[in-house]
Amino acid sequence: MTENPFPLSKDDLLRAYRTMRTIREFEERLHVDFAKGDIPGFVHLYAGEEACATGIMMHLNDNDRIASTHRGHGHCIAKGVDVHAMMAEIYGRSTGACRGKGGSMHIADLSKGMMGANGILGAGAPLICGAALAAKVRGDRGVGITFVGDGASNQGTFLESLNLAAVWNLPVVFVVENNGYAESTAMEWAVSCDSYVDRATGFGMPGVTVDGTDFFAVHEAAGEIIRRAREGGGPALLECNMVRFYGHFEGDAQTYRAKGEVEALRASRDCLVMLGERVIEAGVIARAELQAIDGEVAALIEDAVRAAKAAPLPAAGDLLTDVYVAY
Amino acid sequence: MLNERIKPIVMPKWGLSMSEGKLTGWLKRPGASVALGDELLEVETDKITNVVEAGDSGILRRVLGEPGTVYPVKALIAVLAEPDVPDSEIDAFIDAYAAPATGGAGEEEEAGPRYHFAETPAGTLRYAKRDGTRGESGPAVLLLHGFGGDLDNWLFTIDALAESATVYALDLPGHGQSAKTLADPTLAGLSKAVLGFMDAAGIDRAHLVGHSMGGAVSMRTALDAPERVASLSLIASAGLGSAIDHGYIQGFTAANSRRDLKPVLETLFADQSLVGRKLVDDLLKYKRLDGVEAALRALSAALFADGAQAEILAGAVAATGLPTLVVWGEQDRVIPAAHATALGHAARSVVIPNAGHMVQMEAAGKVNALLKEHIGTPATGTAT
Amino acid sequence: MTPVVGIVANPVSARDIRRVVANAANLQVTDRANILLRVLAALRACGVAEVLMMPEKGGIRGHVERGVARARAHGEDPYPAIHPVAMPVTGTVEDTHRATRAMRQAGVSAIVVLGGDGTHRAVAAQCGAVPIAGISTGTNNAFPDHREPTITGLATGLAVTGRVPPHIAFAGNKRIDVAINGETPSEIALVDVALVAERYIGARALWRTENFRELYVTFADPEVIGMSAIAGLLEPVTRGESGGLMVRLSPAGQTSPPSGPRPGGTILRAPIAPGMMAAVGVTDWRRMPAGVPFVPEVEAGTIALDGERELSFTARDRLSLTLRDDAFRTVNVSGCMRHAAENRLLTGTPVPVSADL
Amino acid sequence: MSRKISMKQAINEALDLEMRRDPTVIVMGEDIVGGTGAHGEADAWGGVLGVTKGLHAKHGDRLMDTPLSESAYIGAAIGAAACGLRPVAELMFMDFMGVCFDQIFNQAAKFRYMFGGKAETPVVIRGMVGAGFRAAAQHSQMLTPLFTHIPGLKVVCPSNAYDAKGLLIQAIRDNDPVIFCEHKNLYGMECEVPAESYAIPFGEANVLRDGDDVTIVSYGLTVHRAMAAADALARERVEAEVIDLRTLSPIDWDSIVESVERTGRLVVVDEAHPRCNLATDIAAYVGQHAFGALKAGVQMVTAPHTPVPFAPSLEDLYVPSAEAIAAAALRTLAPTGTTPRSIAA
Repeated sequence: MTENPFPLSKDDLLRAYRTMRTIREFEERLHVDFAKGDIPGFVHLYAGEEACATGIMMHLNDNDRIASTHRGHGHCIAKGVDVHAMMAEIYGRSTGACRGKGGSMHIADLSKGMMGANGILGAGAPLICGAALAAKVRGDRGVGITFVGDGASNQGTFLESLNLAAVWNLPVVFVVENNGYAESTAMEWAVSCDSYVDRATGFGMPGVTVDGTDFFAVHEAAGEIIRRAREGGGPALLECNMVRFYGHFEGDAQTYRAKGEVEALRASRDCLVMLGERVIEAGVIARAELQAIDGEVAALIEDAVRAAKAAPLPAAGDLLTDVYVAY
Repeated sequence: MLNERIKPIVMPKWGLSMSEGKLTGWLKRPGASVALGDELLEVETDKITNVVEAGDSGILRRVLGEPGTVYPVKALIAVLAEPDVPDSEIDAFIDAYAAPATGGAGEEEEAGPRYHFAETPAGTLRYAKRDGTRGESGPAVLLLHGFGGDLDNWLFTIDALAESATVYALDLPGHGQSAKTLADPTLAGLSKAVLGFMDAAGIDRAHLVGHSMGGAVSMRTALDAPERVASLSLIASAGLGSAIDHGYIQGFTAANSRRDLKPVLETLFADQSLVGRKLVDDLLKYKRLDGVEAALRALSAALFADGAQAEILAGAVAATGLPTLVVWGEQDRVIPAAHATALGHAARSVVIPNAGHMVQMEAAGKVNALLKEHIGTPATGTAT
Repeated sequence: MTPVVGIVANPVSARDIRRVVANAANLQVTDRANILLRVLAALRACGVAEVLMMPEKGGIRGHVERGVARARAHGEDPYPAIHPVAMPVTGTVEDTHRATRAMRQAGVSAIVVLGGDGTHRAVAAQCGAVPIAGISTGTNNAFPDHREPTITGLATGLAVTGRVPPHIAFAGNKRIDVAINGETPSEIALVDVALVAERYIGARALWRTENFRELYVTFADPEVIGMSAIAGLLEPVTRGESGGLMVRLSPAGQTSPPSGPRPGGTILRAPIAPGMMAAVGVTDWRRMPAGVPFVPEVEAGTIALDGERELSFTARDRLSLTLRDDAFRTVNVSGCMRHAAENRLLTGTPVPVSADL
Repeated sequence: MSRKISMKQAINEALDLEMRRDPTVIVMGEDIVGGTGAHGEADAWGGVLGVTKGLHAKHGDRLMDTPLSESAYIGAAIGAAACGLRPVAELMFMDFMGVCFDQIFNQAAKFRYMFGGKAETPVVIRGMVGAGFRAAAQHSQMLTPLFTHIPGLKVVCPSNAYDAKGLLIQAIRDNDPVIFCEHKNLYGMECEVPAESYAIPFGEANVLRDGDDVTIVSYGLTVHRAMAAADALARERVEAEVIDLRTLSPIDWDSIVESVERTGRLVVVDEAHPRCNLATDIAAYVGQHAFGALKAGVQMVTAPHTPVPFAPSLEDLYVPSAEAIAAAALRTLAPTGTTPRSIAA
């Protein structure tokens, strides 16, 4: 009955909510299972940052490429990578997205345009320049999005890529996910320039800062920037100011954070809650509809964990496949 | 002036790229009597090792070349003369002999075969041409190599035949330095390409000399365009029976490395030591060219599928009455020498002992003599 | 007691989507710091020895401190002492509110504001009677004048040291109070209030003209950029005169009722953002007298204050808008400088030039 | 028809032919066109030593100059490869690998494995290697052992124009990342090269000279020194078999072992530094797989464990010489127990 006042259809809003809820549920579950010792290696959780990945990825198709970071689960899910395959990968199973050979930090699905999470900070930026170059050479209107944290934004690879993308006028969007911490170090201390918009300006491209916890703000700004790139307008930078609900990695005691900081962020800047409240308050979506999604997502994640645990480990012979073994 | 009674024996030049050769050993002692065609010495080049046969007769008066030593092409390595020629004249001859500059494998060399390219409907085809060395052109002779070969298979043939004919040697499509695309990988297709080449080169009629698959192509050409073919010389030819060593065809087509190719090539010769490093390398270089593998596979599928020759032309050729010579190496392991008699009385058939499939190289002197004799018969022959 | 000047410099203004949708300018942090150094030098030249500055984590303060230290290393001391306001930094508009209140309580004589319309609005909401000297950080502002900041600093210095009399040095400004459900005021605007149909804040900036519905301006200046330009191109209203203008807008190109322009409606081409000439459907407009509450016709949508979407409202919310004259004070830079020239305020020994020479 | 061209021309020709054959092949690098954006002549350099000269006129924008920014453009070449192009990125001097190594060994080399076989990275990174050009310590290194250490990379180092053309064409067609090392002192060396396209398979060493007395294994420039040494040895009636590895990853172990089983003696020549290089690698392999065939200790002839010196008099001592190789071969023929260990000449 109520007119939809949002720039997205009800279906798209539901899709956005489902994506964000899936990321949240996935990460919360990893948090619990990691603590139980079920998961090998390290995981870096994206909880609290869901609006950024989702708001951006809503504008992309499988032909658009993204290069992710070590904190990549949210990017994967928002780009359409199968949740079961992701969970199995994180559990090191042969049914994983990378057949158990990549793990949390290397989940990729090139068929979905997901060029990989990356364990090397700042390494995705040059790669996405190449993806954008390929799109430009083919003329297929594809764009490339690279994500970088405020910490890795200081990497030479990232800064060199800003220059290269501007020089070659590539359809690239550099997304700085500024959660305030380079691992444990404060962004204000570690980033000399203080403003990512200034950095972008310095490389001859526009930069925009948005509230990364506001799905609509990210979605609208990303939409304009991506459209600009797709139309040949060249690269741009989008800084999303966001919040990190967990530590740098699981097991991080976070003693560097102020007392009550995380609790306050969860109470006041939870992007998932804000999106839900906004659409309910506008009368576009009923609370029960969102609760139904919550239930479905919980079942999905539960099933993904169950399937991952039940899945076979890679065979010993898999050690030597998928690479030219020179010796 | 050189004494006409003294005959120099020099380091031979086999093919355009040869600039020097290693004398590996003498087969005649000094003072021995030498008849025309006698095996005199062995020479190893970077491509192949072969025997040098006497082009004259006489007494081997002086042996200058040391075994194990490398000499430039045309370097004087021995002297042949009748017994009554005084030693002093021989010494004077040797002193006066002007050895050519070493390393001077210049392309401007007089009278040697030259490589050319002809634009034909089958694409660009490479060929070598050597004008007759004695008198005006003489009849045209066209040499057609076999499966996977090229015009250098006629290394020892071209110069010998050029004494009395204008000699052409062709790289068939898919081979040598000719275009690697094969519009039609059948005998008919190759024959069409040969005729197209003859048109482009301005050859109305030629004596066709074909080796192996090239023999079958020659026969097909003689059947399709009898007016263009003066005679046939079929050397270890395909098309005379169904048997063929399929392992050779498959092995040659598939081999990608020296290790794989060398044993395959050894099948071609009675004396397997003739398969030197350079021969293998040159064939590998050919096989690596884009399009070659596809061409060989297409030919193999069209001509030798399932381990048997697809087209047997013996009966049809025998019926033409065209002057035909069949030559075989007794130890041919690719196509059996038994096929030599397939044409019955319609052809002269010679089987040469101690030679394999590459008989025109392994017994070059004998094959050349047979070819000269066959082609030297009245060119008009009985075909028309 | 020597006068103290407050300084509010916003490190994050002019970072929004207008950089992409309208080729708007960005003022880099280093440039913002350099502007402050120029203002500080001018203030010091006029005798201001101390300033109170809003702390921030955007990097301005670091650059300013480096500039001050470098001058001292030269043996120079051209700047006033800088005291940061003791307060936590949140990186939100709340910092501006809190700093402004603290400055007012500390008794500053004026506040120099470096920022966009939004920063000025935040200061104006809390400054009470303390005059504001505004400096623009971008190209998209209507409220602060576009002027070399050194001059703004000089004028402020002359004003707060009493060398320009207050009736010349300071001027009154209008504002619009927005009351939602009876709260007075819930929000304020210095230049314009726009009611738009979309009901989300999104990237804040206004550029989709098809959603424009109603516009209220304190002044209508055809020489500025933004929503005020729409009104200014219809019927100019100066900053000095009483009252403003109210404009009813509709999607451009729609000509038939009920949602299209009413009979007599028109389409206006206006520079609603830098480089962005947009077609705006105008239904009608009228004067907005001071002190008279206006109740919008739009039932639900978003309220944009000074060009930025700030909050959405629904049919359940009761809105009223009231323009107030003399709501807050600003430094009259032109007036100060003219007075300074006429009275040789910056001459060591005033020597009037003889007409005979 | 014998047509001789230089290695430089052969590389140019390989790029030209592959760009004609396959529209997904692009070529990028610093100054490979030269003068982009400047006001002088177009295609001014064609690479710092002119290797890519003339290609821009034929292929236009598929030949791209890059900023001096190796991390960015090598990474971009790798990213483009993962997205379906076949980029050839020129690193000018392989010594510059230091500033972009992450993109090569953590990204390109690992994608296929790390992503469970679901990614291919058909990128070629070509650059100059080797000493003897008076280019001093940062433009002269033979860093091949660094590359062979990394799984996932293929490493090529041709010794002549024919091989350079065929191996580069193979590298471009290969679906794995290939590090293509061009010895700058071989650029001008000519040999017979077919005008047509051809690909030389990886992992096949070239036996340049047959011999039954001692096996000399090398690659790149020192192959020619090894051949000169073999000629010198032949005058002493010692017949050396000379093996040119051509590709270092994959490496043709079989050819080495087959030869050593016949000769019983092995000299390994490597222009790289002596620790953990191709020479030690091959010596170890032969020790493990053909120990019974060895009649003498394996001799290694390498560059010294020093940076490449500038002074010509010093640099000439740096690269293994024919004399040092011949001396090493003679040591394998000396009675056991009398062979002194020696490195470099």
